[in-house]
Amino acid sequence: MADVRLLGEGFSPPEEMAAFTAAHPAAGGIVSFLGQVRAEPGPHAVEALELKHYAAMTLPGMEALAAATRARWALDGLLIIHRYGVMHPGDPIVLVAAAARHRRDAFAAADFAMDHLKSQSWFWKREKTAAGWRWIEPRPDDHRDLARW
Amino acid sequence: MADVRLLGEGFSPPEEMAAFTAAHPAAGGIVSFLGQVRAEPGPHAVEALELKHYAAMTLPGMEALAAATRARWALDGLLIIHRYGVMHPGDPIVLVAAAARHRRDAFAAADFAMDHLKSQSWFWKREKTAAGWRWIEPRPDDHRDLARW
Amino acid sequence: MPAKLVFLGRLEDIVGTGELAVTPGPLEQVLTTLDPALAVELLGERVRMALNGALLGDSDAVVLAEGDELAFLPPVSGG
Amino acid sequence: MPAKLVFLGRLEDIVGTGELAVTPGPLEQVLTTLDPALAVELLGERVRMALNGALLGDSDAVVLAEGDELAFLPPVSGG
Repeated sequence: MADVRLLGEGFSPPEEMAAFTAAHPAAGGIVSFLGQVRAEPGPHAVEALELKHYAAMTLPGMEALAAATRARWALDGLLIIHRYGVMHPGDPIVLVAAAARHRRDAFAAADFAMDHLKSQSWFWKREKTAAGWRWIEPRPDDHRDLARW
Repeated sequence: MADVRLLGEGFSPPEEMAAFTAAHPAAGGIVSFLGQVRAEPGPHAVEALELKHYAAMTLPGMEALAAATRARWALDGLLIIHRYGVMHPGDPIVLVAAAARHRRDAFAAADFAMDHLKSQSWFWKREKTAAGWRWIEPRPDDHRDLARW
Repeated sequence: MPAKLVFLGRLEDIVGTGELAVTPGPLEQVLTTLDPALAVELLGERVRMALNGALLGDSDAVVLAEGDELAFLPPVSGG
Repeated sequence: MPAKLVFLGRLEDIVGTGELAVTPGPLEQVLTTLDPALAVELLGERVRMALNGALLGDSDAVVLAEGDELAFLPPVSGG
């Protein structure tokens, strides 16, 4: 089964990874992606980031993505955790982990899930810099990434 | 710089990931691969696994691989930890992590490093099952994986 | 019982609220009760709509019943 | 001072030891002091050689000097 969570509070990626690894002892390989709020100096530094979700669609969409990912690759387990709300530099935003017997499956599944979370999941992001809050539009890269699958 | 270690003792992947993540606050994304000794029931279950290395070449080879990986993708940081010695089911064997500004770079770098660790690094593996110790030959898959780069 | 419009992402800032109770009826009629500039924004080609959590096709004619929830979804930008 | 042969992976099991001190000289001559079946194994096409940590090409003529370390490397199987 997949473990899919939409969280309004912070979480600890190392603790989640330790629990996920312990839950899948038969998996030879585990690939993870952790996305965090960048901590950068300078005038364009992001002071805060907010992700909005839509209760009627966001978590159901994540669960459908998890099911599609599991159907496409032979996985022992899949973890998808995504934050919403206001986050600060260094805070984790998203953690995806795929456990599989074969390394190639784990890499592809995590990569696939991230591409779709980035560009097809129901999240809206705004960033706060010294210039104030600004909504982030999708990047052309995100759509290019998606076209790979 | 890359953090490359060849270890004769066990290590904690979650602790290593926590330290690596904390060391790269400007990275938006961190991809990791953890390989562990499979814990499986049944008559073919692996009771122990031993990895032998060659002091004159194994760590230098890992360092060269790290340099090649860093030269090929724009990374904030790269971690490569590989065990040698006798391991048991559930023990971590290898941990690779790549921190990058862009997700795609982190995925490709971790994937590339793993393919080369698997099939081009100076390690020799034998497994102990109920039938005794047996040397493991490289799998055709490993060479196919390498041909992708 | 009214229907509800939900505005996501930047649309919430433009409308000034995340939700709006409206009188049920055909969408065209519902939108006439809003600021015309806002209605144009909501019907922009990059804004998708979902009725009670289900995404609508571009050509679906929308008639809101009592208790319906119609969401306006600008382009997403997650993770 | 002798030279040293190093046997990795399954070769260590076949030889029965991981290292062997040998009298320096051309490799052909060194190998005549070993069991002939073992010498054939060491020169197998899938076994590579490294002199003092540097991989040798297939056609390199090897002459061991005092203190040299020649490693016999069967196909690797890491991670």
